[in-house]
Order: sequence, then structure tokens, then C-alpha cells
Amino acid sequence: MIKKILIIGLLAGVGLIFFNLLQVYHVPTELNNKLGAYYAENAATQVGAANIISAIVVTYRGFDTLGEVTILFLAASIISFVLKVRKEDIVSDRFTSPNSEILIYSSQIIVPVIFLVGIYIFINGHLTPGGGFQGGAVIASGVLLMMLANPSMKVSHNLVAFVESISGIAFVVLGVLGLVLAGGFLDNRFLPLGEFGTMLSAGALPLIYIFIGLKVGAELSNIIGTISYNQNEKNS
Amino acid sequence: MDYSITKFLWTLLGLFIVTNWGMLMSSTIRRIGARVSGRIGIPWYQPWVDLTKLYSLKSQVSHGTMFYLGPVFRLMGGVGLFLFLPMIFGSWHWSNYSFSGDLVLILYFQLFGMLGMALGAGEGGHPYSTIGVSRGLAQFTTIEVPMTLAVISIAIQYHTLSISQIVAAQQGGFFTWTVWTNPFATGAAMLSLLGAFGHSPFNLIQAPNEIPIGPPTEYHGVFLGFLRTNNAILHVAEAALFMNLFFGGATNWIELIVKTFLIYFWSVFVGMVFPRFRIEQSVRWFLKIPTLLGILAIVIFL
Amino acid sequence: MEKENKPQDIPVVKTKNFIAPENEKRTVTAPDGSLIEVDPINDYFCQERPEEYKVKSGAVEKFLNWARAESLWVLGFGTGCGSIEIPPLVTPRFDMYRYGVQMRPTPRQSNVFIISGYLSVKTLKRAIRSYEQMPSPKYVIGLGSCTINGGMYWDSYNTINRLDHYLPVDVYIAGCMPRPEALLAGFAKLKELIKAGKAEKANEYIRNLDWYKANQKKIIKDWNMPDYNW
Amino acid sequence: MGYIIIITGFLLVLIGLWGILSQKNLIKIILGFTIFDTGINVVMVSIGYVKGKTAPILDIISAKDALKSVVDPVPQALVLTSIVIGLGVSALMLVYAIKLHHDKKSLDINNFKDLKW
Amino acid sequence: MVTPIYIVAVILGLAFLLGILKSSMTRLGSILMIGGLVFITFVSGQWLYEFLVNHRATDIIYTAGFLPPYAINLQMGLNEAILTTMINIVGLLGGIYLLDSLKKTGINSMAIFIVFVMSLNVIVMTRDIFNLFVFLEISSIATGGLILLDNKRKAFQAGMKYIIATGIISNFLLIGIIFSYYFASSLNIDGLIAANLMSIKGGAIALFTIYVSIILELKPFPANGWGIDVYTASNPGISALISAGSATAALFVAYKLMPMGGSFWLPYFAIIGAITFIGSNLMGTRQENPNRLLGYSSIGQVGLILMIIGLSPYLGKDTLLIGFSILISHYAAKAGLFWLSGIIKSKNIQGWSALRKHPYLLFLFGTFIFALIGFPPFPSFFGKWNLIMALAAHGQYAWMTAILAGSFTEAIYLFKWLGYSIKLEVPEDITIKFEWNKYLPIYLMGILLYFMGMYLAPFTEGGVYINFLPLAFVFLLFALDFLPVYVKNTLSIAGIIWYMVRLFPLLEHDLMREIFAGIFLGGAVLTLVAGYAKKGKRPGFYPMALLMFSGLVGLIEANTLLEFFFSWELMTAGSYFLIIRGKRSMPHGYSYMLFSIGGAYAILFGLALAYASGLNISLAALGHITQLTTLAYTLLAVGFMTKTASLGLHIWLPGAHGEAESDVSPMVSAILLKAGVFGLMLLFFYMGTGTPGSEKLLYVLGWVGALTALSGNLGAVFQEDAKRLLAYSSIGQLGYILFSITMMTQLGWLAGFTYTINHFMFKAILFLVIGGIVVKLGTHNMYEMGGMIKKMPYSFVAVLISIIVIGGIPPLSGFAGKWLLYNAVIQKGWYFQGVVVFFAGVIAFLYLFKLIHSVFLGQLKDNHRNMKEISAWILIPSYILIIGIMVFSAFPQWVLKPIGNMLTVYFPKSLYWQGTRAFTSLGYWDGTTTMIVVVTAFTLLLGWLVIASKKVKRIGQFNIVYAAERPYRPETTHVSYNIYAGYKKALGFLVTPVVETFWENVSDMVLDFSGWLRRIYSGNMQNYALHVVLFIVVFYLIALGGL
Repeated sequence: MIKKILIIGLLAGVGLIFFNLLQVYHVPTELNNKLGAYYAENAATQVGAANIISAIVVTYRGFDTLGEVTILFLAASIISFVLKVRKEDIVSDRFTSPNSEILIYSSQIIVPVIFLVGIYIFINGHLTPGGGFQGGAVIASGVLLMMLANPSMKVSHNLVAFVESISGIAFVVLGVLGLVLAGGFLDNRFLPLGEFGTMLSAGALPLIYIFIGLKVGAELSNIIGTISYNQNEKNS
Repeated sequence: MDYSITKFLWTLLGLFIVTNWGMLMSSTIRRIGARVSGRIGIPWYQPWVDLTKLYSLKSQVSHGTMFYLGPVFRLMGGVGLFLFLPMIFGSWHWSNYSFSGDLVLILYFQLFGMLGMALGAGEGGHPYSTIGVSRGLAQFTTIEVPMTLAVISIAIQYHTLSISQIVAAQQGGFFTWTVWTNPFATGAAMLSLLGAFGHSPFNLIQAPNEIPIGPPTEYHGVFLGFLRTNNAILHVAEAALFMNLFFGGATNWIELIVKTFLIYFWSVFVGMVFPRFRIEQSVRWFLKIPTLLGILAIVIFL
Repeated sequence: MEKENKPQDIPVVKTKNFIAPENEKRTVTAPDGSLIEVDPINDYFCQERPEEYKVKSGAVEKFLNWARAESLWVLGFGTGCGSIEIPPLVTPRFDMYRYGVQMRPTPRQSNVFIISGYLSVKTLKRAIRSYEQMPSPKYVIGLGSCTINGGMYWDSYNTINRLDHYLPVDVYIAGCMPRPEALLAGFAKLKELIKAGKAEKANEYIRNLDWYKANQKKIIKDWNMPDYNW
Repeated sequence: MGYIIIITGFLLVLIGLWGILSQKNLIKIILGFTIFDTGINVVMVSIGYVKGKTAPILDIISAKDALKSVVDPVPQALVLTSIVIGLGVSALMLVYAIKLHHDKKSLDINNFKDLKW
Repeated sequence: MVTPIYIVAVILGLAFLLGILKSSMTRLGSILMIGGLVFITFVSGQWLYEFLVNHRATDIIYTAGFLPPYAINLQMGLNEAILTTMINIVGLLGGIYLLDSLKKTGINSMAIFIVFVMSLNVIVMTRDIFNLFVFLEISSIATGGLILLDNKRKAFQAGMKYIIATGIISNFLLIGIIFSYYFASSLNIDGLIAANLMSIKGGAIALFTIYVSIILELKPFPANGWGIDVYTASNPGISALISAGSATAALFVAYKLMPMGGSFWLPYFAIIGAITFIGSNLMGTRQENPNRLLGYSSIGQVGLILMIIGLSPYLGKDTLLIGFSILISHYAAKAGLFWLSGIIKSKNIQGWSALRKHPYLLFLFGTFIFALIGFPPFPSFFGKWNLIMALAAHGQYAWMTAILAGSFTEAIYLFKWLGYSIKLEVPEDITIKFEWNKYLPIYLMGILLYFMGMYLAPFTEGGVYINFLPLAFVFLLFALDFLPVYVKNTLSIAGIIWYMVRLFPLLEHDLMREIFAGIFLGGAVLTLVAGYAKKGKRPGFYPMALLMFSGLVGLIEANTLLEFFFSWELMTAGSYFLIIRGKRSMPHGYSYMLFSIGGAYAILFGLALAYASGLNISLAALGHITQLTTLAYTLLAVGFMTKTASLGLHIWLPGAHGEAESDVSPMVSAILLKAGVFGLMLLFFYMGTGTPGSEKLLYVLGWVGALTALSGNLGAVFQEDAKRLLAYSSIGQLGYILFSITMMTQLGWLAGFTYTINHFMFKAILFLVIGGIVVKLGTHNMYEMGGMIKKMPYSFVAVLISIIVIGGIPPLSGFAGKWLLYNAVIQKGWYFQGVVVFFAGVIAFLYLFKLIHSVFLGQLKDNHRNMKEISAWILIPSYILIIGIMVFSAFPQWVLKPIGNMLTVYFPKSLYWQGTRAFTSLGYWDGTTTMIVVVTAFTLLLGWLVIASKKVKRIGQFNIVYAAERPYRPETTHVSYNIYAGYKKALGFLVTPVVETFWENVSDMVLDFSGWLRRIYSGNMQNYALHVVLFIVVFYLIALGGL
């Protein structure tokens, strides 16, 4: 009980911090944040991407994005080495309850669509809301659906790892190309910026987003696969 | 710094006188003691007879080198005390080798004999010897406390540690003696003297009936003779030291004889009256009244 | 005094060799691990035989004898009931001090040994040891009949009858018990002997040591000390 | 509108913290974390909010006058990163939870006190 | 030049590449990993080289081709180069160290490992706060993964705790970042600094959340339970990386972000750092698990560095140097220690005694421990020195106290640990295998520490004067440690003599220094001569002995405060190792070390005050202390008095000296204690009597000296252990010396010098001889000895003469001291103190008799029958010293006259000479004549005895009058045990171990407090989360007060 009170007190304290922050916060009516304004004004011309956020994410703060990708990579790696499945643990004829026909069949229809949507999202990342991460997540949700439909399905680790690594390497190589050919690491402007608002615009940005999308999709699938496999194995 | 033969011979003569006076004094005191208890007591010449006998024994044994050397150390302690002490005030002949050092030298030279005795007795291997020595040393440490206080008090009083100067400062009449000018220091010192002479109540060191007879248990013959000679010298020399410090010194041998006798008699007198202390009792006692007196002796000069 | 106790009168009897348990050989381990054999009697005690001292003569010796006679230091060791007669000697009534007789607590510093009365075998052993530890010249006074012929204990299983079979006696004081006056007389007799240069029984003891030892060992069954106690 | 969002975000943070600090079930704690993350993300997005403006996605027309028509794009970009990080952390936590459950067959947080002092 | 961006690119490329590799291709994977690590080490090292050698300007690396604040930029300057190099080195070495584990876990873990190292690099380099956040997250997620490397059960709990805590922290950081962005329109750190958030309304809160998160990343006490668990549970290799790498990076973050908030936040940094430093070290005192212990220590060290960052306004331009000095020590030592713990694999610190079989590893272990505490010649020594000096210069005494207190608590457990590993029995269940990949990193870290120490020394004011020559000799001897004793001994003696010859002309007739140099080096030679008696190799003895002697000689040579303290610490270190060599001396070595460190810190504080008074580093600054003068002198005096073992600070001495080896005891007693005397003399010289407060201080110290003499001597009286008796006697003798010199008169100082010289000579003799006998007889107990005079007559004579000197019996030189003291006491007017001292002097007789009687006289024991005289190698130095005593006794004027003349410069002249006769206004004394008279008289008397006792029979051991009985056993006849029972009855209350009890209670209290304190680490991860939030709230309320 005392602990609960203490926690409440603490939350009140944290709330106090927030309250104090709120006191100085006011909703602006103009975009008067210099940094934000700079991006809003110049992203289109400098990076050539219609989606300013994509421009920031992939180019201006591309280094952060590299970090994000790395985090996902780390998470996937850690999960796969922590939940490492030893060969001898695999029981091939596990008992799994059959899923409903509806789920199986509808998934067979929906999954390709999902994949397609995902690919669309990351290919158009520089133009429309969305991008590599979002697209990758959509693809991974497709994988998840497949797994739900067929619990005994195995995600091919080799394939996933291959996709993941190649796209990761490609991302780094693109970054280095930026360094070598253009202004700096992850500069997208070593490819022509193209015409604003078209598919082939914003230099290497779409390319990077594609790889990010592939990588994220692969990594998330990998995580899902590993965890689910591990759970299955334990349940049996 | 007179290293001449003449000086040496005069000193030797002084030593001879002191030795004989010491023996006579001891026999006289024992006779007085006997008279007190209604006896006649030993003949006055008994110490000389005993000494002659001891030096003429036919067989002697030794426990080892240190046992052999112990009496020499012991006698050296007494002789040294005599040597470093000016016996007669203002006399070159009887000032001995007192130019080697002052009061401090004499105080510390006492230890020379004690150490030798202790070591000699120790090598005798007799348990009683060691017990006696340990008691003696234990008691001695506390005897020194009032003594040191008294000496410091005198040094403050006379601004000197030189014995001749202390005596010189007391010349000029009966009431210039330290015993009157500095009664507390005298009191402390005289009480500590009781322990130094080792008569009852502070004779647990030898305790004849308990640990016969303490350190010299194994000593006999010439060795014992040495120890007895030393006793004779030491008693006079120590009494002379106190005489010099507190009782105006002596300007001639008669004065010295009277004063040393009285000082020595003081300890015997006390011994007649009081029974023996245990060692921890005497240790405590010396740290109480005599020490208090000694502290008073210094406090009055602060 | 009398020459009737000739050593040859009593044959030397070989006694069975007795070894006291504490005198048995044993081994101890030195700090470095080596073993050391301890033979108590031989290792702890001086095993040499004593030598006779030379009896000199002349004026100096005469003076020294006088000094020895006037300075009799008595070992404070009471052996039998006779020892009750010694303490009165220091009282005002008898006051032995005026004769130069004094008590000493240790054999090393004494030269007169008063065997005061009967001597049990057990005490004999101690008496022998104390006597031998006294430096020469030394004198023995046998006090009371018991030391002469056993007295009332003549047939006791555990007391000796004749002291002079075991220790050389300078002066016997007869009686049972002799009074302190008799003791004083004994001292006077001893002084005479010393002054006359006749009190050399210590030498006699050494000269006839074998005989004395044989006698001693005959009566002392548990002989556990060296032959001569230095 | 902006205030409501940001207050909602803060409340979500507090709710998440409550979950983290008071729940005994590991999974609930992890859920608390995701709520916490969400709250933070909401706060971040609301920081970039400008009254009456739209998403910072341009077309050819609005590109010329972007400054007047869009909200602050930076927080949105940051939120993207933050979400991904939150995802990574959540995934990691779940893995830990799985392993801890394997270990003690329990998800009660009080059971995992092997390391102390 | 390779752009540092390649660190990121190459590592990420490699990491992704590793993802493709099949899990069986671990060999290739490890080659790639090591290759990557080598590459990044090369890159950062190359930059470091550029900055250091070519003094290149700081380089900014832009990404994405845009300038900040629009794009993320990295910075590579000297600081970044140093730190990234450090991180990469520990990463590389850690990678090598962990090869086995990584191979076992698979390729994924290798990728995680290198990404982790890379992320730390970016954390150091990045100048964008959000980027910082991202890479902090990378590093914490990677940590979360690496913790599980060994797949241990406990590691999962630790990891969970870690993730929960860092999750909360990072979310708060995000709030801070987004609001900073909101207030300052920038994510760039430089932009944020320029925007001065503190001036913006609400900016302080944003800053608060950033700072609190960064501080929490540093695992501040008490919100750090999770951090300690991580250190405990993870693979030691990973812990090393976290401790050495992550902490380094996180600290740099704090440093980097510090300018954002301005000076408002710095005190909070400092306070939190101080609390962490003290708190976590305090809790370490109860810790038995080595990894957890190292965790506490790591956190403590990080706290210290955080504190330094917080104190930077006082440290000025030295901040970086100080921080770096301490950081590099922590870095190398902690990495090395964690790696060692991975080799030893012991659950508790007792198990580290397995190192005893591996002397080189043990040496490294010692190196690490000493480097952590801040001993010379390691960088942390210079760091702490500079830190304390700079703080003192600004009057920041509370901070100084906090730092020293924290360092002390750290020493408590580290030295306990070191002691265990040196002394405990080698455990059977722990075996150390040789694996090159595990040994190499540890060795390199050890070498790095020494190198950095030498490298950093000149950066400290006065550091260029430090004489490394003796240290070089120590290292030479360490390298030659495999040689047999007599070679090393000869080499050492030759070295010392050579140094002596070189040193004396340099002293320029500074008599005091000459005397002490004579004692230190002459004593060194003499005690080393005794070493020839030893056989075998005595591994480690010679380097350590020489280390002590080089410290001692450094004290003589010191001209600056720094040199002095440097040498002081060297001496302490060397003597610690010497003392702890004894068979049963572990606890005593430990308490010696604690007292020494406490004393050293008191000295350091005092020196700092001296330095602050005139910003003067030379030793003469001690004469002009104006800052807290009385306190400064008191602290200095107390510091030196720990070495002289004055009353209250003496409890270490009996055990330390008593249990040391037979030739170490004279070194530490006769020689080492004189270092304290030297310090005190130096101090009093400079202090003089005119300084305000000095009169009172001297008065108190005079009493302390007198009571020390009394209690030391009384303590010795009741000892049954021969060497302890001598040790207590040393306490007493040092009490005399202290008492003498506190009188501040010519006579007093002369007495002090006389005592010093005498004590050196007789205590060396006594400890040599008694030590030799103790070894020979195989017992310390005097009552088990006896009768040795027959077997060891030469030893007896040596001891006898020493005893006459101690007793102050004329005609030997001990009397000179007594005579001078008497005169001095009366002149000064310190009568009662004097009486106490003289009383103590007589009491000395009791123990001296007990010593010589129990050992040499009395009854010879059966098992000592075949004893021979002790080795001539011990007797030779003893007899050389006896000759010295004799000369000094017969001709005291040869020594006392020049000293007296020297002292007239400082004190009014009160001792005059007339030929061989010394006189004062009070009395006179003629040493030569006394000698002649006594020797003549003694010879005559002896001749008389020889003539009078013509034939004396030598008789046996048991031929004693034994009340007509006979003794049966020597044991029952030898009176020695408790022979002063009566005395004990009367005065035993004076030796009640009040001081021991006091210190025991203090240590119990500290341990109890630590035990109570560490209960907050309940192991419940939710509580840890609670602590984190609590920390945030409390910090907020205190710092911003609810605003």
C-alpha cells in the first residue's frame, strides 16, 4: 500500500514536471520554428522530395535513420541469437490445431494484396505519406497473417537474412556513394534530383527507401518468425 | 676533566671509605633493629666477617658468562654511582669523577647495575630469580615517577641539574636546605627512596620467605661478596645523593656520615613499622601519594 | 669426629638400577624437524665428580678460618621435629645473631646444615641435594638422637638411623629434643672445630663419595638424580 | 486542439508509468512501456502542431508556399525514429520476458530477484 | 586521412554482411569482426596521431551534404580522437578476449558486438542531440543483447532490469530533446548551446530532463541497481566493455552537453557525482562477488569523473586533463580487472588467491588496484593531485573532503581484495588456463597504465622534476625476478650504494637530509645484507623493497610538494607489499594500508592547503600556509603520524611489524618509520613556532607523543610475541621522537635526532637478530624460547647492547637522548609530559628484560638444543651497527655538534660544547669521559672478580637450588609467560585496547551502514524503475523546486 502511495506521489511529481512544461507550451499559429521552417521551405528544392518528412528522414537526418535500421537489425539479431533454435529441438511433426478455412483461404487472397500495398508504400515514400518503415511494417503484417493462417509455416531464415543483409549493405553503400560522389555521407544527390513530384525524383531517396522497406520488412518478419517459432516449439 | 693518577687514588680512597662506612652503617642499623626487638644483634664487625668468608669460599659454580658478569655489572652500578657523585661539597679530592655528568647521568646510571643483576640472575635459570627481577623492575618503574617529579622540581627550583650547584645553592644555613625550601619534592623523593632501598614494605623483590631470595638466589661466594660490597657502596652513595639534593650536602666526612646514616635509617625505620606490600599494591602506592607530592612540588613552581 | 664409620666397614651393595619415569630418555622434535634425543640425567645436570679442595695452613688461613667460624650461615631447612628448636634461636632469649650465626634461605649461600631430628628417606634425598649444593667449606650439625642412632624411630621402616652413613657430620647434639641452648653449644663446638681447622668434613665426603653414594642409593630406592648435585 | 493532444500524451505517459511501476506481471509492464512510448510519441507530434496547418507533404502547387501551409515536419520525422526504437525495445523486452518465463515459469516480477546487494 | 564516418559505414556494412554468413562460418565471421575493429582503431588512432603530433585543428564531418543544424554533423577533435581511440582499443581487445564466447554464440553476436563499439564511437563524435539519442539507444540495445552472451539465467534478469531502466530514461531524454527543439529550434548541440536554453522560459525543464537522463545513463547512486546487476551478471568481457567503453562515452556526453545548461547545473553534477562516488564505494565494502564489486567501483569512478565535470568551474583548463587522468586509469584498470575476473571465474573475491600461482597476473592485478586508488606512477595519481590542488586553490574544501572520503572507501575494499589474493590459500577448484587471447588484453592494459602515468606526469605542475630513475631500477629488478636471491641482493645493494654516492653531493650539505638519507639508504644496504641469509628466489621481494626505498629516497630529494607526495605514496605501496609478505600478515597489511591511505589523504589535504596559500608548488610553500593554517598543519601532522604510529593511529603497527618477514621487520621498523619522522621534522621546520595556532598544535602533539611513548611501552610489556614486543617498542620510541621535536627547541630537536639515529640502529639490530632467531626457532612466543645465550652468544651481545641503548643507560648513546630530553623538558617547561616520557622510559626496562631474559636467559628448551648461531649475514649488519652505536656513544659530539649548529639557524642556541663536554644552562655531560670512566672501572672490577674467583665450575642447566627439589622440564622452569602479572593488576587498565575498540567500532559501523544501505538493491526490477523515477522527481524538486 505504501508503495502504491509512493508511486502515486512519484507520478504526481512527474506530472508536476509535465505540468510545468505545459505552462510554457502554447500552440503556435505560424510555423515559426526556424528548423522546421527551413525544411518546409527548402526540402523540395534541395532534396527534391514531395514528402518533407521523407526528405528529413532519409537525407537531412539520414544518419538517424541508419541508426534506426541498425536498431531493428540489432533487435532481430539479438532475438535470433537469444531464441536460437538448436537443430535437435525441432520437432517436425508438431501438433497444431487446424485453423478455420475462412482464415486460410482469405489469407491466400489478401496476403499478396498486402505485400503489394507495402511495396507501393515504400516505393512512393518520397511522394506520399509513408515510406520504408511503413511499407516494411505492412509487408511484415502480411507475413504475420500467413503465420496465423498456417502456424506450422516456417519463415525461411536464410532468405530473410539474405534480404535483410543485402538491403542493409546497399543502404550503407548508397550512403558511402553519397560521401564519395556528393556532399556527404547519405547525401542523396549523387543521382539526379529529377522532376519534383514524379516517381523518379529526389535522387537516391526512393532507392534508399526501397532498401529500408525491404530491410524492415525482412527484419520484422524475422522477429515475428523467431518468436512464434520459439513459442510453438515450447508449446509442443 | 682530570684523568691524573692522583685523582684516581683519591677516588679509590673515597671508595674505600664509603665501602667501609656502608658496611658499618648496615651493621649498626641491624644492631639498632635488634635492640628494638630486645636482642643484642650482630657484632659491629659482622659484615666484614661475612665478606671475608664469602671471598674465601673454596668452591664456586657458575651458570654461564652473564651469570658471571652480572655481579660485575651490579658492582659497577654502585661504584659508578659513587664515581659520578661529588661526595664532599667544595672538595676537589672527594668530588670523584662528577665532571662526567650531572644528576641525570647518576639517575640513569643506577639502571646499569640493575640490568646487570637482572641478566645475571636470569642466566642462573632459577625461576625465583626471574620472579624477583620482574617484581623489582615493576616496582622500580613506579619508584621513578615521584623521583623524576622531584628531580624536575629541584631543577626548576635551582635552574640547574648539576649536583654541586644544587648543593652550593643550599649552603648558608639549616633552613636553606631543599627539605625546607621544597618540602614536597623532598617528600616525594624520600618516599621513592623507600622503594629504592628495598626495605619493607617494598621488599617483595627479595621476599626471603617466599621466593628465597629473589634475584641473587643462585649467587654465592665471590659473586655474593660482590653484591654485598655493592650494597654497602650503593646505600651510602644513594643516601649521599639524597643528602646532596635535599639536605644541604656535606662539607666534611663527619657531616656526610651523619646525614647518610639518618637518610638510610629513615628507610629502615619505615621498614620496621610496616609490613610488606604486594607488588601491585606498591606500584599503586607509588603512583598515589608520592606522585601527588611530586606533582605538588612542580605545581608550586608553575 | 670419630673414625669408626670407616667406609670399608660396610660393604658396597649394588642396588638394582632404578630409572625414574621423568628421567627416561625421550625424543623431541626440533623446529627444523630433526629429532633430538634427550637423556635427562646426563643432559640437564653436571655429571662431573667434585674435587677435594686444598686445606691450607698458615696465618692467613687461620684468619680465614676465624672468619668462617664467625660467619655461620645456616640453611633454613628443617628436616624433622627438631626444627622447632631452631626458630627460638632468633628470639631475644637466645639471639644467635650475636654469635655470627645467621639464617639463609638458599643452600648456595649457606654453609651450615642442621639436620634437625629424624630424617625420613624422602627427606634424605632433599637433604643430600641441598648439602651438595652448598659451597665448601660446609658443615653439618646432627641435632637430636634420631640423627645419631635413629632415636625413637630406630625401627621405623622409613627413617634412617645413622646420619653419618649418608652425610658427613661435624657436630652431633644429643638429646630428644635438645633445647636451643644445646644448639648454641653445638654452634660453639663447631666454631671451635673450624677455628682449629678440623672441620673439613666436606672434603671427607668427596673423598669417600662412592661409599656415601652407595649408602644413599641403598636406602633411597627411587634415586632420580645425578650422583653429585652441583 | 493542440493542448488536448499534448495533455493526452502526458496522461498516456503517466498511465504507462503507472503500469510500469505498479504492475506485477511482466507482460503488463511491457504494455505499460508501449503506452509510455505512445504517450511520448503523441507529445512529440503535438509539439510540431501548428494551428490549422496540414501534413508536410507537398504537391507542385503547395511547394511554393510550403511555409504557410504545413505543420512542423521535424517532430514527425523524429517520431518515426522514436517509434521504431520503441518497437525494437519492446521486441527485446518480449524476448526477455519469454526467456524469464522459460526460466521460472512465471511472469511475476517479484520472482526475479536472484541478483541483489 | 580516413574520415571517421567510415567507422560507421564499415562497421555497419560488416555487421550486415555478417548477417548473411551461415552460422557455421564463425571463423570468417571472427576475422571480419576483428578486421573491422582493427580498422576503426586504426582510423581513430590515426586521428589521434594527427592531433597529438601534427596539432591538427578540430575537424567537423557533415553528413547528407548539408550544414548543421539542418543535417547531422560529427566532430573529430583531440578529445574525440582520444576517447574513440580508447573505446576502439578496449573494443578490439575486448573482441579478442571474447572471441571464444562470441564464436560459441554465433555470428549474430559478433555483429552486435561491433555495432556496439561503433555506436559508442558515434556517441562520442556526434554533435546532434537526437542522433545522440539514437545511438545511445543502439548502444543500450546492443548492451541488452550482449549481456546475454553467455545465456546465463541471471543475465536475463539483469538484462530485463537494464532494459526497463534505460527505457524509462530514454523516454525522458526524448521529452527533453523535443522540448529543447521546441524552445530552441535546433537539434544541434552547438545550436542548443548558442540558444542558451536557461534563458528561455521552460528551457530549464527541458534541460533538466536531458541532464537527468544523461546522469541516469551514468548510473548515479542510488538509482543504479540495474547497472550493478549488469556488471554482475554479464560476461566479464562485456562488463569490461561497458565499464571502460560505455562509461567513457556516456561521460563524454555529459561533458559535451554541459555547456548547454551553463553553470547552473554544474553543482548538481558535482553533488550527484560525489554521492555516487562515496555511496557506491561504501556499498562496495561489503561486497564479496568480484564482478559486482567491480561494478560498484566502476560506478564510483564514473561518479568521480562526473563530479570533476561538475567542478569544472574550479578546475578551469585542467578539467580535461584531470578528468582524462582519472578516466584512463579507470578505463585500463577496470577493463583489466574485469578481464581478469573472466579468467579466474571465482564467485567471491577470496577465490582470487588463485593468482598467487601466476605472479605476472598478480602483478597486473596489483597494478590495476593501485591505479584505481590513485597511487603513483599511475595517471590517476596525477589526476587526483591536480584535482585536489585546483579545488584547494579555490577553497573548495568540502569537495576535497568528499573526494578523499570516497577514495578512501574505495581503498577499503580494493585492498581487502588485493590482500586476499596475495595471502589466502590457493583455492583448489580454480585453475587458470593460459589463453593468449585473454592474457594479451590484460597485459596491454597494464602496460598502458604505466605508459600513461609517465606520459601524463609532465603535464602536472612540477611533474617534470619527478625522478623516475629509481622506479626504472625497480622495474629492472622486477624483470630480473627469476634470478636467485644472491644475484638480486647484490644488484640491489650495488644499486643503492651507487645511488647513495650519486645522491650525497646533491644534498649540498643539508645535514638533516643527509642524516635521513644515511638512515634510509645505509639502512637499506644493511638490511639487504641480511637478505643473503635467505635461499631460493624470494619472488617479488626485491622490486618491492626497492620500491619502498625509492620512495624514501624520493622524500629526501623532493623539492616540490608533488615530488614529496609522489615519493610518499611510492613508499607506502612498496612497504605494503613488504609487510604483507609475512605469513600471517594479511589483516595487518590491510590495516597498515588503510591507515597509510587515510594518512596520505590527510597529507594531501594539507599539501593542497599549502599549495593554495601561495599557488606555489615548492616544498617551501609549507612555510607559508595562510589557508586554514591550523587545520593544514594538523592534517599534515596527523598524516605523518599515521606513519610514525602515534597514539590513536598505532593499531596497525604491532601486527604489521610483528608478522613481517625477519629482514622486512627492520626495514619497516628501523627505516620506514623514519619517513614519518622526516615528514614531521620537515613540517615543523617549515611551520616554525610563529604560525598562528602552532603553539596549541605543538602542545597537543607533545602530549600525544608522550602518551604514545607510554602506551607503546606499556603495550610492549605485556606482549608474549617477541616481534610484537619490538613493534610496540617502536611505537613508544616514535612517541619519544614526536615528543622531542614538538618542543621546538634546539635541545628538543637534538634529542629527537638522537632518538632517531639510535632507534634506527638498535631497532635494526633487534629486529634483525630477534627476527633471525624467531625464524630459526620457529616460534614467535618468547616463552617457548630461552637459554639461547649458550647457543647464540653473538646475538646475545648484539641484543644486550641494543637494550642498553634503548634503556638510555650510560655510557651508551641512548643516554645522550635522555640527557638532552631532560634538559629540553626543563627548559621548555613541559614538566608533566616529561614525567610521562621518563616514566615510559623506565617501563621500557620491563619489556627489555622480558625480551632478553625470555629469549637468551633462563632455561634452554629441549628442542632447541642443536641450535646454532644465526646466520652471519644477519650478524654482520648488526655488528656494523653496533660499531656505529659505540662510536656515537664514545664521541657523541661528532654527530650532535653539527646537528646543533644546523639547528641554531632555526632555534636559539642552548647546547654548548667544550671539547668533549656538552653543557646547557642546566647541566653538563661528557660522553667520552663517561665512557672512559665506566670502561676503566668495569675492567678493574672484572679483573678483581677474575682474581678473586679462581676456580669456578660451570654447571648444568638444572643444577639450581629448587627448594631442595629438582626441575623436571625446562618449560616448567622457564619463567616468562605473563611475568608482569602484578604490574598488569596495577596498571593493566592503561593497556585496555581502547583505540583498537574504537577503530573496530568505526569499521563495524561503516560495514553495518554499508550493509544497511545496500538493501535498497532489493533485486526487484520494478523497484529499480521506481528508483529511477524517484531520482528524477527528487532531482527535479531540488534543482528546479517545482518551478
